Amino acid sequence: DSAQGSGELDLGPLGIQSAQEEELQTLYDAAIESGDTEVTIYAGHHDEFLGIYAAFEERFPGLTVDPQTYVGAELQTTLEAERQSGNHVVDVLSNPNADRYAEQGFAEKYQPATFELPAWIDGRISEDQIADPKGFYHSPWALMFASSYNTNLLDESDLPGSWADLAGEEWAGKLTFMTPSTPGGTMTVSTALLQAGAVDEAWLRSVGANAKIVAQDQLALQSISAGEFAYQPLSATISVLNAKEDGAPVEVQFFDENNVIATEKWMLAANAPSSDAGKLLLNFLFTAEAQELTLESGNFPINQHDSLESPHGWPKLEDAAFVELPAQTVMREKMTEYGDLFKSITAN
Amino acid sequence: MLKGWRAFTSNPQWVIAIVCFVCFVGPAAMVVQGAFKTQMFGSSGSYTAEMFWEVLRSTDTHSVIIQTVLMGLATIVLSTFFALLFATIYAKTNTVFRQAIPVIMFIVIATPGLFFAIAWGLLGNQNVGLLNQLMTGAFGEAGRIFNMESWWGIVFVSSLRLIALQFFLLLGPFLAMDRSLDEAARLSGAGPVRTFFQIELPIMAPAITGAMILGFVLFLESFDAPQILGVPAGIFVIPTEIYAYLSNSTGPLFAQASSISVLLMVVLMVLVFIQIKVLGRRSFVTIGGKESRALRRDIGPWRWLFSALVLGFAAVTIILPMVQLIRVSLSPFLGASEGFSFDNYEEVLTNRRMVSGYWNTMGTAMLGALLAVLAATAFAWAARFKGGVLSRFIEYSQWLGLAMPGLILALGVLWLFLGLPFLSTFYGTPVLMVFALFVATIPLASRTATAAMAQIPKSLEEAAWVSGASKYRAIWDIIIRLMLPSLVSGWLLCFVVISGVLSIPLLLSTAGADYLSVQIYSRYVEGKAPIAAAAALLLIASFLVVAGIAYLAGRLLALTRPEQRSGKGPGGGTPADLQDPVGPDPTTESAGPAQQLARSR
Amino acid sequence: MRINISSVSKAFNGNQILKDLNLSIESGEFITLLGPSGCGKTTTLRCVAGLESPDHGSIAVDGHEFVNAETRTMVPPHKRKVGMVFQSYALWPHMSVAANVAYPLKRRKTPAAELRERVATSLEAVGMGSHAKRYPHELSGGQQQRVALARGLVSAKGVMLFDEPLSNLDAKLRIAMRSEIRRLHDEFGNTSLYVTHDQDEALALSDRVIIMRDGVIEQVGTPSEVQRRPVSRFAADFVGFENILECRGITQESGAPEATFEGGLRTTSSELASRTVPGSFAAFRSSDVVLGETAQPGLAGAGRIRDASFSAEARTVIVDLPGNRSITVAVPDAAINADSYRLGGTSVQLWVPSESLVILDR
Amino acid sequence: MRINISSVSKAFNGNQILKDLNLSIESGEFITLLGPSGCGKTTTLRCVAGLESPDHGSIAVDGHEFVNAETRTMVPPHKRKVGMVFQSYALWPHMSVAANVAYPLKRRKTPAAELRERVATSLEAVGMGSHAKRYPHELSGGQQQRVALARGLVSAKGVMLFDEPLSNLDAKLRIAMRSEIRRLHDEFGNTSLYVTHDQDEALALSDRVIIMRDGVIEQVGTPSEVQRRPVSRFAADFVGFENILECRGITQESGAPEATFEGGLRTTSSELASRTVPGSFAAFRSSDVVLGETAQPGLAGAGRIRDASFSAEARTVIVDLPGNRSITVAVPDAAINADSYRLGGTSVQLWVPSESLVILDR
Ligand SMILES: Nc1ncnc2c1ncn2[C@@H]1O[C@H](COP(=O)(O)OP(=O)(O)OP(=O)(O)O)[C@@H](O)[C@H]1O
Ligand SMILES: Nc1ncnc2c1ncn2[C@@H]1O[C@H](COP(=O)(O)OP(=O)(O)OP(=O)(O)O)[C@@H](O)[C@H]1O
Ligand SMILES: [Mg+2]
Ligand SMILES: [Mg+2]
Repeated sequence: DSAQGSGELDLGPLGIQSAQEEELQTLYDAAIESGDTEVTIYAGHHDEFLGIYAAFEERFPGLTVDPQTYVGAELQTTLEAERQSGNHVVDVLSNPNADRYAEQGFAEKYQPATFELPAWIDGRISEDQIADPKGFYHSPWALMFASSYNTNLLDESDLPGSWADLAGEEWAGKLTFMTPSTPGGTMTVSTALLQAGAVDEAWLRSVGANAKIVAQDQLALQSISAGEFAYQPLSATISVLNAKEDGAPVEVQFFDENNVIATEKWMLAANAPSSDAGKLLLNFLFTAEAQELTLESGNFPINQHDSLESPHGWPKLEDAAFVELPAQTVMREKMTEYGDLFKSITAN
Repeated sequence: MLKGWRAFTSNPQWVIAIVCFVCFVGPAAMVVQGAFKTQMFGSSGSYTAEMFWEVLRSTDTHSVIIQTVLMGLATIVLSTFFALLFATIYAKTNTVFRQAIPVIMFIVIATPGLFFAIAWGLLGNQNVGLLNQLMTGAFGEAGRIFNMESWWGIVFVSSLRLIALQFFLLLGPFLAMDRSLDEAARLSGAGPVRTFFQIELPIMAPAITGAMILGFVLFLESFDAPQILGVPAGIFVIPTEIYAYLSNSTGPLFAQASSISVLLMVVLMVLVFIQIKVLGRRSFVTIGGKESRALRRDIGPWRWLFSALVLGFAAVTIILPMVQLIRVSLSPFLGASEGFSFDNYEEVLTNRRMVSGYWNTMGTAMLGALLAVLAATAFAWAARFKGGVLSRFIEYSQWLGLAMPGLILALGVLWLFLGLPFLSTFYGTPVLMVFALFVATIPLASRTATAAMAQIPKSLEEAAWVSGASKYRAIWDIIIRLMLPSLVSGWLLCFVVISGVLSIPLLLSTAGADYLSVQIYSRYVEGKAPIAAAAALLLIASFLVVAGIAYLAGRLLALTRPEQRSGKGPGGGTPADLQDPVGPDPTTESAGPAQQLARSR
Repeated sequence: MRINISSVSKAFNGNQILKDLNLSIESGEFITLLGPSGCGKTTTLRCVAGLESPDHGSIAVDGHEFVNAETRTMVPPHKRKVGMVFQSYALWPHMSVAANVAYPLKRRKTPAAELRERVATSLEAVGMGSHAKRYPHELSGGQQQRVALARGLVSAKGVMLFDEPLSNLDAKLRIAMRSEIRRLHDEFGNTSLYVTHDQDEALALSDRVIIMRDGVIEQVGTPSEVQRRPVSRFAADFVGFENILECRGITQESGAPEATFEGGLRTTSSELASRTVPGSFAAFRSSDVVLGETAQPGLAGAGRIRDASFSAEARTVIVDLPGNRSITVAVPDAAINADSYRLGGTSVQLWVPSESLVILDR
Repeated sequence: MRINISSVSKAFNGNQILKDLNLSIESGEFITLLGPSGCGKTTTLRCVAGLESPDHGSIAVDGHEFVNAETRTMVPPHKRKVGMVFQSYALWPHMSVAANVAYPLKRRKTPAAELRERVATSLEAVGMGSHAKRYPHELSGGQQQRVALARGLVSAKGVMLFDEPLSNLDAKLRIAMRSEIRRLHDEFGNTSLYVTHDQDEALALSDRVIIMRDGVIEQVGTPSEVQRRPVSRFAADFVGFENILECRGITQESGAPEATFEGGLRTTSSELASRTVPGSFAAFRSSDVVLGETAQPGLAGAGRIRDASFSAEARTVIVDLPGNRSITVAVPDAAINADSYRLGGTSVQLWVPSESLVILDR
């Protein structure tokens, strides 16, 4: 169906400049020309991006997206195997540790024409969390970790005012969260808070003692939804929103300060078979159309279009209060450093 | 030279041994190499024992190993006990509900481990668990005694699935035993219980020890129950340790994970070695082959106890977790207590990737299981074709696949294929995944095939040879026919297990080919547990359909037999009637849901 | 121990195998079951051992009811203290020869020292002493059978059942084993029930012999009774009376009664004729036929030698009688007289002495 | 088909079972292997069938090498066209009786109509025609054996191997089966190798008999040769020479040479004495001993009757000789003379005619 694809595209809703439009048109034509029209994306989760993929497919007729779920060891192995066998499949990679994969030569330098580095991040987000100094990855948005609670068990007035409150005795037996000893939201948030000095080790231990620590965030969310526990600190926002949408009595809570964010880094894979289509997708992620969908799913565009507003009533990222996001290498270093601490909290 | 070549071609063991070498030693060797290599792929990187020693010396590893071994032993003792008990009840008694046992076991195996663990986590939850609610209802707060998130909880849940698996592995030998062996013991003055322990069990020693080793190693790698139930209790075991190494925040530590795998291999080899020593040069064929009829005994009042046991087991393993799972599948979100609907099922059935994943899974599992069972038969046959080193090698190299947890095995296979130039072209084709699934399921298929073959006296095969049947013809006409019930059940087991395998397809499935277990798993991690549960239930339902078809086929086959031997004499109904008419092939009548279902009463 | 089998019936798949079997065995008796293949001998032993339960009837030992189909009583096999040697050996493949034999002793709580000794002596007795450490699959057929025998013998305690325990042994060994079996029987005062196909064995061993036929008892008697005085054509045929002729009529022509048999044979004594009625049978062994004329009491007739079946080794001659009948005659010494009978067609006179004849009603 | 077994050796677990066995069998011959349990008969058959491969030596049929341990040639069993009846029956439990018998025919591509017919006739021949649809486990021991026999017989094609095929059958059936076996052997012109423990069977069936002992051939000969002229003490003992006495010396006292044997027996003919040397043996059957005095050529002696072993049924008397030896004597007719020998201690004269004596060198 590539024949149907070529022709003039309607790029108006993207809210980009004509030079960028031209660039996108060129990429599109090249993609259709080459016949490599399927963009294979390896990411840890695709759930909240499905809307964006659909919009992309509609905006660029003839191109399709094939989302594959790969993280950690599986991602590493698959990439290695593809490289060694010369049988390349992946076009676009998304991973919090994009720098590490880029370092190993799995990515190709590419800066989307639609990308622009905002000025406000200075001092709040390490620049390399948004744009790779080496030119491999770029982040179209960030996700903000929130807490969640059961609306039947807690009123808004009962909610903790800050992270510190959770260490209090009144929360004993009411908390649940996923173990911070394996990679996941909890590990990221705890590390960010600890390294920024927003909380300390003692706090973490008290919170750990107050809580039932489970193996997966889904299990924690399940307890909250079912009303077994009242409050889940340190969770990923998206899942909570999903559950809420499905009718679960849960709600998201951000604190007034010291929230934690993480950026979503996207890059073009080395030797991508559908290189042009992949580039086009990367460009698309930074457009107004994609940002709107991002807001809807609960994430925060880094460079939010002025015309857009969060349907959840949440502020723009630049106006939100979050602890400084250091370079990913720093985060990793700290995660390793706190590893034993995390494990000891889980094991008690 | 020519002579050597002749000996080579006239002994099929050589070919089989080479196949075994490639399939089992190959990936294992790669994993061993991986434990000592700094770079996971490619020719770069150097060899060092540093990571291996790091793992070996880590006090963490030590405590985890002790923990795991204790837990594994407890699990295996529990599961073997119950597997034997149920196999005995099924094969040897006239307990009323015995026909239900294989069905229960089948469903237990068919339930994905993840959901089994979750369901049990919920059932035995200290606060909201159904079991504890029932208990508090009956005994007040003091009745809140169940806690699945505990040492014994993990042992309990882990053993449930192993019971089912071991049941099928033990059933064949149980049914096949020549009853005169039993009778001779009874006449020597041994009561039924003593006969069971001193004659029947020891004769089945290969099957039992095999099933125990298999169970132990499966426990060492089963990840779901220890992870989901163990983390809240702060219990860490080897499988979770491997997982931790692989999901390390600074990138997967393949060498460390491989090192643990190497340790596992060592443990397995030691176990297998002990098994060889224990079995010695005894034979376990029910020799003579002059007479063999399975004996089903009247156990008097015991059968009410046993019936209760069967019902209890059904409640524990199927009804309770299934209720939980069905509940989840009908929920709008995980943990819901209202708003139930069939939306999730609709979602599954209309989702393109789910549906294509389903068909892919079915196709792969059917073919893979067939391949595994046929190969296992060939291996078992070749191993007994002639004693000696080759035969030992064939027999024991198959265990290697078991020593590697799924992900590590997949890695080993990848390393193997990528390491050999002419094999690397297969990357990206289904070949790799089928190969890995094959290696992973062979130990299971092998247990069934070997146990079944052990019951067939060699003389039956020899009689076919001198009747003019070639070696291969005799395999088909005699061995395969006699093993058929076991093979069908082995196939079903492998089919179900392959359908549920996650780690291998996760890593090796080719792009564009969706795999249901992967789909289910990603739904789960994306927070759509109810949809995942619905998909899992649909999968179980289709297993039951497949088993049902096998059952019907078995019935039809039985009907087309020239003669029905279930007729009773005029004296039917007297105690004599206990001797249940068994199939036409009592020497090897054997395991298998289909076969069991097919035996009507 | 007295065994009482009364009205036992047993069917497999609707085929009646044992039909209202009645048998009582005195304590200390050695009884042999003889009968053609498939007549139910093994089944009878299995009913006594408790391995098969009868559809009807009961079995009692020393007044203690082992099984009663009517009251549904059933003593399990291991409580019956019955020893058995299986037709199919049933050796335990996972135990060494010594362990196989030791097992029944262990179950009967024999002290270790005595156990070792008895295992050793019984293996020695069956000539398997040097193979004690082997496993069953490493033995030849006859060796397996001897181990099975040794195991059966040590478990002797009251009732012993033997199911063709010597069938795979050579003549010498069989004779040696026979006396061992009988010795142990006497030593322990057992009651033994023995199945064999070897009539010599039956005669050498037993106090009484039972001839079975299709699940019923045809004859019970001492070995020599059974051997010399069969009660029916079946029994006679089975114990080796080659010739059985039907009585066709009684005539009084020459004053004294004279019975005529098939093939034209006639009685030469009125005593014999008086014991005969038309429709009864005269049975005699081929070795008891005398070729030649005589006036002594017995049966006399004439026929023509059929040479075909006279082979170098065999000493039997078939004589065609009138009326399409023939009888078998054992020529006393083949080496000496053979030649004269070698040619077919020779007419001969023959007679059977009265004391070698058995007159049968059925 | 001519079978040539040359220097075949075979060991199990280091035990030498066959020791340099040499045997050649003419086409169409019927050979029986006799020998004590465990002497290697089954192993020999298995080597011919290709189920066991010899460690050394070779086996050729019609000049075609079946197996040669030296050149490592080995024709697989199914290409040897050998029929075999197994000692352990080896019936296929998943096939009905008819299917068991039909299988070898199918493998040999017999047309369907012929197959049906041959299955039916061969089952009929073994008396199992009415059980064709049963499964092996529904048969008695003897019935199973007959099915095994029928299956072996239909697969006859050149070479037939029988491993105690009649051991579980009764006398009558055994005799009937014998002639069936021999008939088929002759009809198809097979070469047959037959293992049995029944010497009558061996004599009735075979053209030549082979006596084996511990993996070597002790004697080969026609049935009557083997029966009457054993070549060694072992063979004599095995075929039933109860009495074997060693020669102690030759004296010339009375002019003619005279040989003295254990127990004080002496030759009464110089011809006999001349055939004897010290250390050789005289063997004779108990039935050939005559009680009483004589002057005829042979062995003569005196002894004292030991009564203990004289039982009602048996016709044998044990006579104690000087020098702690004893011999067995069969009393011609127990019924008549029995009483006179009933009491132990009676002194008797005895002699053995020359023609009943066998002088053995080893
Ligand atoms: N698999 C084996 N392992 C070890 N020894 C064996 C094996 N098979 C046979 N033997 C030994 O070899 C010898 C000869 O065995 P074979 O079966 O040939 O005897 P046989 O002459 O047929 O005896 P029988 O008349 O008792 O059947 C026996 O002593 C037996 O113990
Ligand atoms: N399980 C069974 N099912 C059907 N028929 C059976 C079964 N067992 C035995 N029979 C039949 O019962 C009859 C008697 O069998 P049994 O074993 O008692 O014979 P037997 O007298 O011991 O004969 P043999 O001398 O051949 O061993 C046989 O005709 C046999 O076919
Ligand atoms: Mg029998
Ligand atoms: Mg043998």
